[in-house]
Amino acid sequence: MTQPALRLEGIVKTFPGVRALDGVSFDVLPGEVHALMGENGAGKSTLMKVLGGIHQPNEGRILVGETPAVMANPLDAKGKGIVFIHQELSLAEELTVAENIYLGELPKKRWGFVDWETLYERTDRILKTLRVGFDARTRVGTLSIANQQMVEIARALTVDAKAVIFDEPTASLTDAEKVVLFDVIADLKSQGVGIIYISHRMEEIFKITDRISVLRDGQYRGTLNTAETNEDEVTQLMIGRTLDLSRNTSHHQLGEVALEARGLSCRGLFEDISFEVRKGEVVGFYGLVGAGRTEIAETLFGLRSPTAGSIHVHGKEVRIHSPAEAISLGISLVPEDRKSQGLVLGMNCRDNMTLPQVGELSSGPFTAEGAEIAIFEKYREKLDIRTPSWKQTVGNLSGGNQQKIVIGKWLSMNPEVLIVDEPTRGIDVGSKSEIHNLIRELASQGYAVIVISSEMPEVLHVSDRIVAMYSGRIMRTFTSEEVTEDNLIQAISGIEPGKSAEREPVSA
Amino acid sequence: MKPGTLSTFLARGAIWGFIVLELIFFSIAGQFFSVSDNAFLDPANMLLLLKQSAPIGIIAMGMTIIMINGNIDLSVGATFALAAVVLLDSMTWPFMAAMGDWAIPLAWTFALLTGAVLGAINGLIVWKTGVDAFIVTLGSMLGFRGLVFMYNGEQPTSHLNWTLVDFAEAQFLGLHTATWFLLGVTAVIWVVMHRTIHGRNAYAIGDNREAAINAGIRVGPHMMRNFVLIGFLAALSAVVFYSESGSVNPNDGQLYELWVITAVVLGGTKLTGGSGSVISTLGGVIAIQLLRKGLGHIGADTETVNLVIGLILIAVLFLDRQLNVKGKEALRT
Amino acid sequence: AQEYTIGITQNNVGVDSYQTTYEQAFIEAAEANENVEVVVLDAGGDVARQIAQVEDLIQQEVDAIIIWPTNGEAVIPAVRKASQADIPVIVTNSNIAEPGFDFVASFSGPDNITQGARSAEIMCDRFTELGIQDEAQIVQISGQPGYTTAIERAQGFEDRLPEVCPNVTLMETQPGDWNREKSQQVMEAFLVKYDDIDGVYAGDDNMGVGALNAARAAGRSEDIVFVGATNFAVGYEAMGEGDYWGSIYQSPVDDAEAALQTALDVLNGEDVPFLNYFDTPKITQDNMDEFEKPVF
Amino acid sequence: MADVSDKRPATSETGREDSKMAGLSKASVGTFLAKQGILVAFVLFIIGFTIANPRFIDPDNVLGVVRSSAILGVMALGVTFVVISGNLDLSVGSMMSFSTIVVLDLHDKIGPALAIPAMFAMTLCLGAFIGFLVGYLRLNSLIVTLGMLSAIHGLTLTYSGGQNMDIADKSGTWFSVFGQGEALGIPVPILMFLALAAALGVILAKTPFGRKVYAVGGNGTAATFSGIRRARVVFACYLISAFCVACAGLIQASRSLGSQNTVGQGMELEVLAAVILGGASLLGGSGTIFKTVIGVLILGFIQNGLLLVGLQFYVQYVVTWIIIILAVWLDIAAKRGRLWSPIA
Ligand SMILES: Nc1ncnc2c1ncn2[C@@H]1O[C@H](COP(=O)(O)OP(=O)(O)OP(=O)(O)O)[C@@H](O)[C@H]1O
Ligand SMILES: Nc1ncnc2c1ncn2[C@@H]1O[C@H](COP(=O)(O)OP(=O)(O)OP(=O)(O)O)[C@@H](O)[C@H]1O
Ligand SMILES: [Mg+2]
Ligand SMILES: [Mg+2]
Repeated sequence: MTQPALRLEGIVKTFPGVRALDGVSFDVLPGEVHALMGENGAGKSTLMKVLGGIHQPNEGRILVGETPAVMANPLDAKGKGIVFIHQELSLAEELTVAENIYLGELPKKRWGFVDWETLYERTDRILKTLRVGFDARTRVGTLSIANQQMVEIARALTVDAKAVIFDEPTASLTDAEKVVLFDVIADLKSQGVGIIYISHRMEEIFKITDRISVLRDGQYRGTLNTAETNEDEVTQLMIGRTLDLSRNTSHHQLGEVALEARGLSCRGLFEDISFEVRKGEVVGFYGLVGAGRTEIAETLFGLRSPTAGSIHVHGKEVRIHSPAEAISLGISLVPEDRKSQGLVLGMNCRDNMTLPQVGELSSGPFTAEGAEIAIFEKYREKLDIRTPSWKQTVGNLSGGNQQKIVIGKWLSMNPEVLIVDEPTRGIDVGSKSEIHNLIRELASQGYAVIVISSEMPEVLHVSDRIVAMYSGRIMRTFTSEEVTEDNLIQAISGIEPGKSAEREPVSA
Repeated sequence: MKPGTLSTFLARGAIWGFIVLELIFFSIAGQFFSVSDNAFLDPANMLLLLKQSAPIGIIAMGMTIIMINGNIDLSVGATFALAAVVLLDSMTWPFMAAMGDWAIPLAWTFALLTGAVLGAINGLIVWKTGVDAFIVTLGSMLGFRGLVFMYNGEQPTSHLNWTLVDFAEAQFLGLHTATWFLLGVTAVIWVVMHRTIHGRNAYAIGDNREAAINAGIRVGPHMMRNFVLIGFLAALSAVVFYSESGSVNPNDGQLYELWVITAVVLGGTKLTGGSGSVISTLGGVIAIQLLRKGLGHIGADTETVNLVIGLILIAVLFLDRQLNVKGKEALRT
Repeated sequence: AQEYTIGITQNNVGVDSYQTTYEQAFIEAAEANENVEVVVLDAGGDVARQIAQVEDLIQQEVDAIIIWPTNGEAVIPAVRKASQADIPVIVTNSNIAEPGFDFVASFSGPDNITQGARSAEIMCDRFTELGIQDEAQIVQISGQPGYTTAIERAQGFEDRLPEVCPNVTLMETQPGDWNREKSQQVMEAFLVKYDDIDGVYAGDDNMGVGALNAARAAGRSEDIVFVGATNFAVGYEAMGEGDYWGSIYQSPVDDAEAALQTALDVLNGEDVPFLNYFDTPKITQDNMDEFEKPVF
Repeated sequence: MADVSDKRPATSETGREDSKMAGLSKASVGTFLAKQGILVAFVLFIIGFTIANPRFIDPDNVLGVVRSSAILGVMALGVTFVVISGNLDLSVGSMMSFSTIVVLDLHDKIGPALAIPAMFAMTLCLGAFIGFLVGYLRLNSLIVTLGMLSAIHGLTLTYSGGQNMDIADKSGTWFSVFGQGEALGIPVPILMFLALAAALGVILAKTPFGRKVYAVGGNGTAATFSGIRRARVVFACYLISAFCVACAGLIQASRSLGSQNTVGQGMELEVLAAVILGGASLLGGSGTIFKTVIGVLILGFIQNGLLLVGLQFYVQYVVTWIIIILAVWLDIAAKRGRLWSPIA
């Protein structure tokens, strides 16, 4: 048997009140793609942070090759050939792509000057293999989240790595970019690099990995050979049961139109958007990143002013100037970016969850803490949020659990119209299906739901109707009977049946 | 031109536009209100303007880096004073006095070292204790001031050396010594910020400190170097200024930190760190000095000067933001 | 007569009402004289700003410059520049240091050292009256640290006191920053610390009254002799009420008018003495009727 | 979710319980330290000063310190709101001078009963102006309030003509009650400070508005996304700050029944130091009224203690520096559970 590239032995890591890792051991072989799976909060990111020198383990040791290694800080880890692509974007927005990719190791000339030529040249070479549409001099802040993720990924290619850790790299990538990423991984693999790949997406796991290790509640649950196992077995190991993932077939009684957009436009972002959502209906918005779906949601939520068109709630035309007004009209939005838009990271779980209704809940002039805790506990159970208590600071939760807090926050508002933008980004399979069920259940209770997602299975699974968008315009609206994967892909790529392939895009 | 370049230019250029406005206003108002026959825009007056900008300006260059780093330094005024005390006092030490004019470069060195050491103290505390720079330097603003007083009680420290004064008052190619220092420091810091690894890391740390740590940048020593730099520059400012004036009151330099910070922010540097430019800072410094000079030129009284300077600061900020907002699609958050 | 433009740069207007009244009196005096136009500048206590203002005045080619130095030595090179540009410089209120005398036409103002000495005498006389001149213990509240006026008054007081009342002990000195509130806090601490305080010398009446307020609150104002300097309206009133013993009468109006007159005399080529002190007499409860209540 | 596979041997279960119990006391001491590090620091200073000079804890002295801290303290309460909402207020010093001068001037003109509300109205207008600029126009609060520091000073000078302001009839006015009065043997300024602290503490900790202040300071964007009207919250914080400043001005004016234009000058940084010393983060989103009160008291007692020890004022500066840094350091070291910063 070959010498492992990396080996972890009995790693224990505790945080105040949390035993995040409880004696985890596993190894990664050179030239292997090793999947790390587990529910939200199972300890995957923590384990990787231990490997990357960000956290120090309380017990256990790490071996790189044969030698035990202490990673006192990220620099150490890097020096030992371990590259870490973070789950949460870790970029400096004001700097260029090139500077970000080589952050911490910009090529040097004499006297500490930056060797810009080498920097740009190397970066452009890397970007070429990644087939992205931006260049080395672009400022990272101007890139979409997907492209920023690609910048993160590009970091894997800068050094002579022994092992590369990808922590949910595909959470905000579209299919085309995923293909590129998988090529990159294949390439690294062929160079004998050991790869740890964390994801909640089964299809990816089965497509690219060689072995799968499973964590649960901070404990190591075992390793499976990908070729010899199946989704059910992995799921069973992760969450103790199997899941039924299929297309939506159920239909509810549809009620009156809850929300309607007529010819809604926002210059440069989207144009002439008309659709309606009825009570009891789930409408999915599907499209590529940059298709303008988020902007539509933001407009409906009063965060942008439309330049033309109108919004109607229960048949009445409304002008929405702020989220506060949108909320009072019964509209809720689960935003795209939980860190910057969804959560006050320094606040505790309860306060985050009840933030939009803290005023309504109050008894007399005071906050009703008891009622708030009750709401939190209800959604903690419903969404299976893993946290020691409501007092935990949200910033200390795992990424997936943070997302669940955001969802709980808006569900608890009992909205008439619920808009969810990428609701299951970073959510584990078990909870994902819980959330899907919840969305269906809400619809059955008469809520109108808009689901924006870049995951085709998700859209197909939850939607009654699907709106396909391309470049700021609605291409076509499908009922769940009409839709197939093929015609959906066609629609979001700008190909209309019977018409020429390209329509003029809205934004430059 | 790439999209956005124009708006960036406008945004960055706001301070220069404001300077032009000030010049126009004071030239015209000067016709009516000034008792002097000399025009405000007189070249000699403009050269004086640059020279008078130097004490604040040199420190502001250091503050720009500190603020790009996401830190702040409130102790610069006290550092300025202490360096001046060392500069002037050291020349009276017996062995220095014996050296004649050769004591001058040595005295300068002592003063600059003092500044660097004080900066290092701040930097070290920020680095090792993890206490926010605002608090650390708020404390040392007091502490360093205490050291100034300890040195010579409440008495001013003086040493008038005419060689030194003549050097400081000299003009080369029309520019005063102080102006040369100001422009030189600006150029050097510009190069550091845009061309060196240290400078680029400064932006990265201010922008996203966690990302910088994750990327293996040693944030602590980096910040410490910047504190040494600003201490050095505060001392340099003292060296330039007190070479000419030859005496320092123990409470000199008070409120300098606020003026310096104002200049830096007027120049568009974000208080949260991550972005900023030394050239714009120079603009901010000049804008403030111009305002003071212009108000003096048209004979505004103390009340008016206070009122106007305060409101103008706010107006510039407003203007700057209006220009900036147009560049972005407005998301109402 | 000839038309003159005179520039003045003051130390720090607005920091106390003495300087403000000075500024107003100066402007009024200039307006009353149709031959003068004035440029009035305020250095805000900042030497750098003051030097810049002198440079600006030189640049504006005024006929004479009046300077109230923020630092008696630091402004010397700036003053030299003015004299090199053939602009006469008149120093007002507090003098510049000796090496600068060559570049200055005249000084006009109060003599702060004498003032301090006189305050010491007032204090000593009162103690003698009360018969405690051999055991009295006093504290001092000085002005803003580092300001010439503050330093000179303290120096005058501390030098003179042992000469007239050798057995009076000065227990402690703390700065009150020319600030009534600060001085009140300092006095509060003194009152806790010392059970027996017989006298307080304050660098000006503003601080003196702050100290008096503290003593009143502690019910100890009766036992303490308060002596200040620069008689302010509040000090005058407190004297009238019998709580405050004495001070030094110094009028900013006299100060300002003297400065302007000196400047005009210099410009008119008249012979002016180099040191132009105006008189600052002692004022106590005994003779206060001879003085008008200060306007500031 | 059903979970059958998760079985652990009973022994290990109890073993873990035991170790938890053993760790509890130690852990809870740790949590206490982490939460109240600043309080611990405070107690340490008190002990230190008392040893140096036993008069330090003389009740009269303690009352005196608290009374003279009350003015600073009242201002710090308001600034706490502003800082938690993620902004700064450097204008409180000159605003306090303004209120003091105005109320003293109006006292003789329209009588105290009208002067007080008039002064509050004028001060609140200034606060509203700042709140409008920072909240609604979203201008940078540091520069806005720095500008206002200067502008309000100019305004005060214009108002007073630069003259000291004194009440004509000092013994015959009930106005002195706010600064010099006593109730139940406790000076009124202290009572006002405590009452305001209690009221504002409850508002901050127990009302929806308080929660919103934390949210806006913690993450303004997320707060907006949650339907919080951010501008309104920030505006309200500046109003609260101005209200506190007006109260401070009232105490100040009443304490000495006369004042100079610069009475509050330089207090802005002291106030900020007190707030920060109390553990509020300049980035916003954290801090409490209780801790600010502790911060205020620490500053007050340091100053007083050093005076009692009889140090030169400049030695006091140096010692204050050291104490401030030690206090904050202790506080955050307790929070992060290690003395030295983890920054490489
Ligand atoms: N700094 C911290 N302080 C306290 N608890 C923490 C901290 N970081 C992580 N945790 C806790 O450790 C546990 C493991 O978190 P981790 O981020 O490793 O989960 P994960 O497996 O990556 O989950 P996800 O799939 O949601 O990303 C969680 O319960 C989390 O709340
Ligand atoms: N090609 C691009 N280059 C730079 N920025 C882009 C590009 N495309 C989109 N963006 C920006 O990225 C952000 C995300 O895109 P947007 O929200 O419009 O897409 P979307 O349809 O909501 O897709 P998704 O929800 O998958 O992100 C927006 O702020 C947009 O301005
Ligand atoms: Mg994770
Ligand atoms: Mg989107």
